[in-house]
Amino acid sequence: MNPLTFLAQMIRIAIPYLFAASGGVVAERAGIVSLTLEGFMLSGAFGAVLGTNYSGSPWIGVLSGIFAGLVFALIHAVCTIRYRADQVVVGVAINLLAIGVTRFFLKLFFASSSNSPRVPGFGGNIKLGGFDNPLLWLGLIVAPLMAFVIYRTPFGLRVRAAGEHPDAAESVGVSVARVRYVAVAISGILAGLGGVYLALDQHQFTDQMTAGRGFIAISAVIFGRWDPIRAALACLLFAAAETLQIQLQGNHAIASQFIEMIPYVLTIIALAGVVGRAVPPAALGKVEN
Amino acid sequence: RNALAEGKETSPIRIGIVLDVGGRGDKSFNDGAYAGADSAIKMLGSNIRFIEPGEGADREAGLRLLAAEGMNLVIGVGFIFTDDLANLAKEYPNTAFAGIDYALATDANGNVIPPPPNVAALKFREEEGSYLVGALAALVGHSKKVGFVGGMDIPLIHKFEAGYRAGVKKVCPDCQVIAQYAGVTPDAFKNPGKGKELALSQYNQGVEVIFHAAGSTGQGVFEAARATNKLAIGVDSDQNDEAPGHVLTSMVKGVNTATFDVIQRVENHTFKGGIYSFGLKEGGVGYIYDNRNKALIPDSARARVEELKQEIIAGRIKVPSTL
Amino acid sequence: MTEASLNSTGVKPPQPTDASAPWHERAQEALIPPFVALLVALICGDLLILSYGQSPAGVYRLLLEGTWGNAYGFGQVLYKATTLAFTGLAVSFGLRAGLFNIGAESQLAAGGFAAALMGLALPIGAPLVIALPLCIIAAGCAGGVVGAVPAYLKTRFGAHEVIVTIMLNFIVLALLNWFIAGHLHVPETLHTPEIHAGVLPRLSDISPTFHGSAANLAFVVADVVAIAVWFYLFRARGGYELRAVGLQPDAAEYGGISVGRVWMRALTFSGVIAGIGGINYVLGYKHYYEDGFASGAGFLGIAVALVGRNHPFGVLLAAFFFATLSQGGLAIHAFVPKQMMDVLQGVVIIAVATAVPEVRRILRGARKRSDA
Amino acid sequence: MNPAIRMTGIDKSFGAIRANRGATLEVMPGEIHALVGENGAGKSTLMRILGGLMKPDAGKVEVDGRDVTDWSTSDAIAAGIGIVHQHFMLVPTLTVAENLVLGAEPKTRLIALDYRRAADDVRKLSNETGLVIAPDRLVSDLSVGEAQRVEILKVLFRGAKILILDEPTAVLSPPEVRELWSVLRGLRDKGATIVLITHRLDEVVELSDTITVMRAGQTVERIKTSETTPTEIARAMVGREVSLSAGKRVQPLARPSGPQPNQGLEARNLHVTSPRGIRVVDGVSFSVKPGEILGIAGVEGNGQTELIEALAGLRHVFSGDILINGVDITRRPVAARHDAGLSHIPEDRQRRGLILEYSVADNLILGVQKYFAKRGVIDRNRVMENAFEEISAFDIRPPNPILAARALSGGNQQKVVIAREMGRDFSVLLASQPTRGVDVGAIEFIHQQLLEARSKGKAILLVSAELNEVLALSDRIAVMYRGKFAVVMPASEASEEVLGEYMIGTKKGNAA
Ligand SMILES: Nc1ncnc2c1ncn2[C@@H]1O[C@H](COP(=O)(O)OP(=O)(O)OP(=O)(O)O)[C@@H](O)[C@H]1O
Ligand SMILES: Nc1ncnc2c1ncn2[C@@H]1O[C@H](COP(=O)(O)OP(=O)(O)OP(=O)(O)O)[C@@H](O)[C@H]1O
Ligand SMILES: [Mg+2]
Ligand SMILES: [Mg+2]
Repeated sequence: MNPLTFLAQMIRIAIPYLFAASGGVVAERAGIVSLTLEGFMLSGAFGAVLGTNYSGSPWIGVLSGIFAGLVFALIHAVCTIRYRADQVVVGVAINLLAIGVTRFFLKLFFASSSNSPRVPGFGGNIKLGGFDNPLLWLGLIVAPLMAFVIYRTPFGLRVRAAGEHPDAAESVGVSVARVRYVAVAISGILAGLGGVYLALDQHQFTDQMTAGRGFIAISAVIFGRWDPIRAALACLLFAAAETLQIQLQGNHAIASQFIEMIPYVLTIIALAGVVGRAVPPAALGKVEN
Repeated sequence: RNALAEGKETSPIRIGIVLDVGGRGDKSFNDGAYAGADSAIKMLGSNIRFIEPGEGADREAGLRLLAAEGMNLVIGVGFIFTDDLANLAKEYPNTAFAGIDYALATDANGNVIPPPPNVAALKFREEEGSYLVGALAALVGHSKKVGFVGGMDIPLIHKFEAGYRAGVKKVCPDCQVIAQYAGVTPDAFKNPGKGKELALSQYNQGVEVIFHAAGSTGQGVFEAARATNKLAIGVDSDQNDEAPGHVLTSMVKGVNTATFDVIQRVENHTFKGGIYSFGLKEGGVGYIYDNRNKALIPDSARARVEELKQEIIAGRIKVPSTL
Repeated sequence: MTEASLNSTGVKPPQPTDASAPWHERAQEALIPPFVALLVALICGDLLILSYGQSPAGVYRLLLEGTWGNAYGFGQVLYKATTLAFTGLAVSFGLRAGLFNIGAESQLAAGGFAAALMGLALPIGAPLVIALPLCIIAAGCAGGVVGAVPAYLKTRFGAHEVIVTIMLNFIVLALLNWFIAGHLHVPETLHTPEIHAGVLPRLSDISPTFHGSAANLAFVVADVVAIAVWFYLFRARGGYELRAVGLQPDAAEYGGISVGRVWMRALTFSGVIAGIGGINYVLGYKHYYEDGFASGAGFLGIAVALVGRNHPFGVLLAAFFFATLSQGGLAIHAFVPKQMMDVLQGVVIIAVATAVPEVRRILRGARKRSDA
Repeated sequence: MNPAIRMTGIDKSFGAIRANRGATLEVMPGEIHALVGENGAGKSTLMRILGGLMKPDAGKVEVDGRDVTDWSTSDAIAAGIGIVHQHFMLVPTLTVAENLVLGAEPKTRLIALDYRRAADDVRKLSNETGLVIAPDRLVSDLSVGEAQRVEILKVLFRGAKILILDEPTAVLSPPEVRELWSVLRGLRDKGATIVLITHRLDEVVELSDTITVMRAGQTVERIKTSETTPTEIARAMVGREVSLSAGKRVQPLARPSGPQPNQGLEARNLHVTSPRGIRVVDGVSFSVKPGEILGIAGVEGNGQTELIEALAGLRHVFSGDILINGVDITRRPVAARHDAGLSHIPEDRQRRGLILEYSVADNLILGVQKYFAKRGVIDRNRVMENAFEEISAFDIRPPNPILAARALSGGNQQKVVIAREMGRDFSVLLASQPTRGVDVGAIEFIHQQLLEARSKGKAILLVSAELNEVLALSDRIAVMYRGKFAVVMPASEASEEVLGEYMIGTKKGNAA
């Protein structure tokens, strides 16, 4: 098949991962476990559709989607930072909550258990392979952007310090808590945007439409050893595997189940081999009592 | 909800329906069953109670709740209810049960085992409807390529693919059918993003019409049809509204009529257990042809498909239900 | 680099109340925090119910009637609690060693599948005394294998068990689906044929009042497992070493305990426990393996383990609580949409995860002040 | 003129550990003020409070006459207070420059971090102070000495006028020490006020103008350096002759008849490398015979910790052999070493020696649990019996076996460890800082125990930062300096002065 269309499809598939993973990197670099990305994405997707539906403008949708992601991120932040609750458990709950809340409001606002009505979105001229969608371009630059933030800005420096040696950060007057709040907020906004892209690309919200993409994203973060660029490459790799999977299908040579596994098996192999020893931020997930 | 609201006297007969987890508003067979029940309420003043289980383990619980309340008829919507219905039917021999898509087991030498006497197995021969839309897809498209997007890769969906393929081959032996599935977990019915990419890649390969049997993953197929200005075929109910002008037709499944039908039988005491198979003959399955989509369908194609329909009804064409 | 320093998951099991404090302090720390958490959850529930224009009191009454109110509802709760108890015990067992097993769902599924295969392999009508142990062993092994993978990858390569178990969920479920959809399913369905042997008696076979509920003797197995886990953790040498690793890997290493081996043991047995859970559905309820029967049980297990404060008996109670919540959803769904229960579940977990440690801190703080 | 720092009546507790109990400190501007006291005396805590890292439970803190009690870290930094912490406060994954500017980052016109300027600042400060360090190196690649420099540059970069250095020289080599001294003098002459926490009397005398002595969380003395002598300071610090003589009194106890060959502990040309590949133990050979105590003295960070961990099996041995009673256990796991007769009192009881959440009874079987289990099941009764025996034998208070170890005082925690390690049957004992943070009575008791074990024919390797302890207990004394034994001599020939010379590397002998 045409390599260009392959590339285009790969990128379209990668965009939600890129948004979520970039957010995940920031949060985890600051020391907060990001099992929550799935939930942030889902809420972002619903927020986008809600906003677009009632305003008629996808841009309002983008904002409301970001807002939705942010709200869930702040819940997570308050529980884990202010109340020092276990990050993984709260993370799991956030994901459940996101599913529940979106269903609840889907029923409330759109009287449906499956999907919202159709809403306006961006672009849509297939000649351009979906590249007339501003969010797609944003998705392409978000990882380099986060790389800049983490490695080239004072805030990024503080994020890295907070995740590696919080006491050292505190000892020079850096408020680790504040840094982490902001980092989690960023992860909520970005993961939310991932959901926004999904929803507006579909022009509607459907129940659980993120379908596990948040977990792929968090794997990409680890796969990429908590580095925005490497994580982005991991996202592209997963997307490539998925595109390949789409292309390989149909010829019933291999059972689709096995093709489905490709990204996950890849991750595990990578974890064991390539990045096995890669050490996460030293203070990741630590709850000091 | 009782019929008094609609200003009719309520029938003394009480009916309970347990929808599947998807629940109301799934724009698929749950809504179909609901629609059928709704018209029964309006036209027959039926007294119907609905239950939407929150999770799989609650399906049986829902049925049981209704049976225990002494409902005259209890309907389970979805093949997944099969075993629960069979068991309950034995426990409540005086209650009438009906199962939509009731799965029939076969004994050692391949003969179907009939359901308990007080169970009506409402079956649909989706393959027949799929056959017709397959033929239509092949006739309308000019690229000798037609597409199929399934949800979860399971036999139930293979049934659609099988009929579809047969229909295509019938009218266009050298046509190629590209069939793909969105996944292998229940997520696969809820992943429009995947559905869209699958459809796009098919349209890219020159496919002009795609038939989906993929729940809300199908929403993505319609999006792709809009984006590429190609055609898609809906499933279960008339999905024309999902992408007006891009929905060639829909392979409709008369869940509503079947539901209404069985309710009516109970209302006028003519209910009998057994297998009720709804195909083209019974008008239980079919394809949409109305002034919303007739512009997309050339009369020649329409004529050919009607021909095939008659032949199937007459039994001259046997439509396969497995790959 | 010592094995201990490899433990990259910052997560530590919640600190047990020290065995030393006087009984009333321990009672306080055991009871007050969960109580407060439930209060918080209740308030959130009220708001949700009110937002739907219903009276909380009425809804809660219905919820209780539908669950504890009658033998049937109770049986249903019992049935749901059993599966959750298994996954909860599995997760807590890992947590005691400082490891997070997020793979309980796939381990549960694998266990159920293996139990079904064994039940099918056995001759029709094989006596339960033989069939049951065989099925349980099969289930345990299957779960154990799934659990051993992340264990090995962690000890051998230091791979992060949280990610590996998440990935394994996808892989194992896909594999099982391949077996079912592709091979050993009954036509038109997604389940295996009924097992020939190993069927567990239902509660209703013993006391008709439970008539119709799915509750079966698997809950006895769950209790036995809970007791076994308790005994292992708090009476056996292995448990002594396992908890030591979970609390202070460095000290454990100093004490001549091989941290790596303990990790291996902890995650593998965590998988075994989850795997055995499969019998509740397969041997006790449907008598066949059905695709997707385990969905959600794994993640809920984490919540159950936490609410149960990683104590086997606490886990049993927590499982019961979450089961009541879920069964209650059915009882009240005529008044509030079932979607509300999904929300409530998340709220409860967050409330517990947050309020429990916080309240405990407050309690301890208060005590310290009163000492000074 | 009023003091630069005045702290009065400072109380600070951690759980039940009272680190400060009404401590006071008064430092004049432009002086170097030495703050001395034993381990656990509360020096660091006092300084953390001054630096705003902790809030005192009670008491008043004034800086330049201004009441600043309960101020925050950033307030303290703004007010020109800079702390060089005992345990480095550097982010290992960041470069020197990044660590330097953390919290006070220079920005470019854009929001970006001006890294070049940060690097320049490092060079500039290096030139001013003579503390040379390459800005772009990762802190994780620095030696302790270099890291120390970064810490000092860090506080200077923040324009600190009041410098607090917590045991800055404990980890430095003599040249590094001298360099630091001159740097500090230079800073004082430029008008800086310096508080120097140290365990080294030579340093105190050499450097300080005034001395404050702390003991058990309280301030016990404030002296002008010119008006005192090392011995006086030492007495003020320790406040007890008792424990010094304790050892000698027991010595005459019967020594075992003629120790058999290759019994006891032997190390042959032992090499241990740090994770960063630095040779922390660099070719050490020695043997400890049954009935002998070999004491190892030395400045912290000269490889004692690593040596002990290597012997105990907690650290990978790069090359060389370790033998216990002639059995080579160089590559054997910890458990196997236990079986071979090794017993180990670890340096860090809170991290290694105890499982704080476990009860005293359970802690008393850590490492020997297998002897308390029948067919995998632990025999609760025997565990309890054992607990009661040890508790009474070692006078552990409170005498309650189900009390969590966390709830015990430092000294009693240490007693638990010692009871366990000396309660089991062993032939070789590694005793690392056995009396750190322990009260007078307990110290004496622990010394008794060690000497009795020796007279029962155990081979004991003793590592202690406290010279008088080493002198009091050892038969032979080795001084460890930069990973090597600088000298091994009979205790009879040793004295604080002699050992001191070897410890700071001014005198080099051949480790015979
Ligand atoms: N964060 C803490 N939590 C619990 N206890 C602490 C903490 N910090 C210090 N302590 C305890 O407070 C006491 C005083 O500690 P501090 O570090 O001030 O002593 P120090 O004089 O600095 O000793 P050293 O000379 O060994 O540094 C010790 O018993 C120590 O164990
Ligand atoms: N968390 C706690 N809970 C209950 N009792 C405690 C706790 N911490 C300490 N204690 C008790 O309080 C008493 C004082 O403790 P503290 O650590 O101040 O003793 P100390 O003065 O340091 O003695 P030592 O010199 O032996 O360390 C001890 O007997 C100890 O058993
Ligand atoms: Mg100190
Ligand atoms: Mg103490």
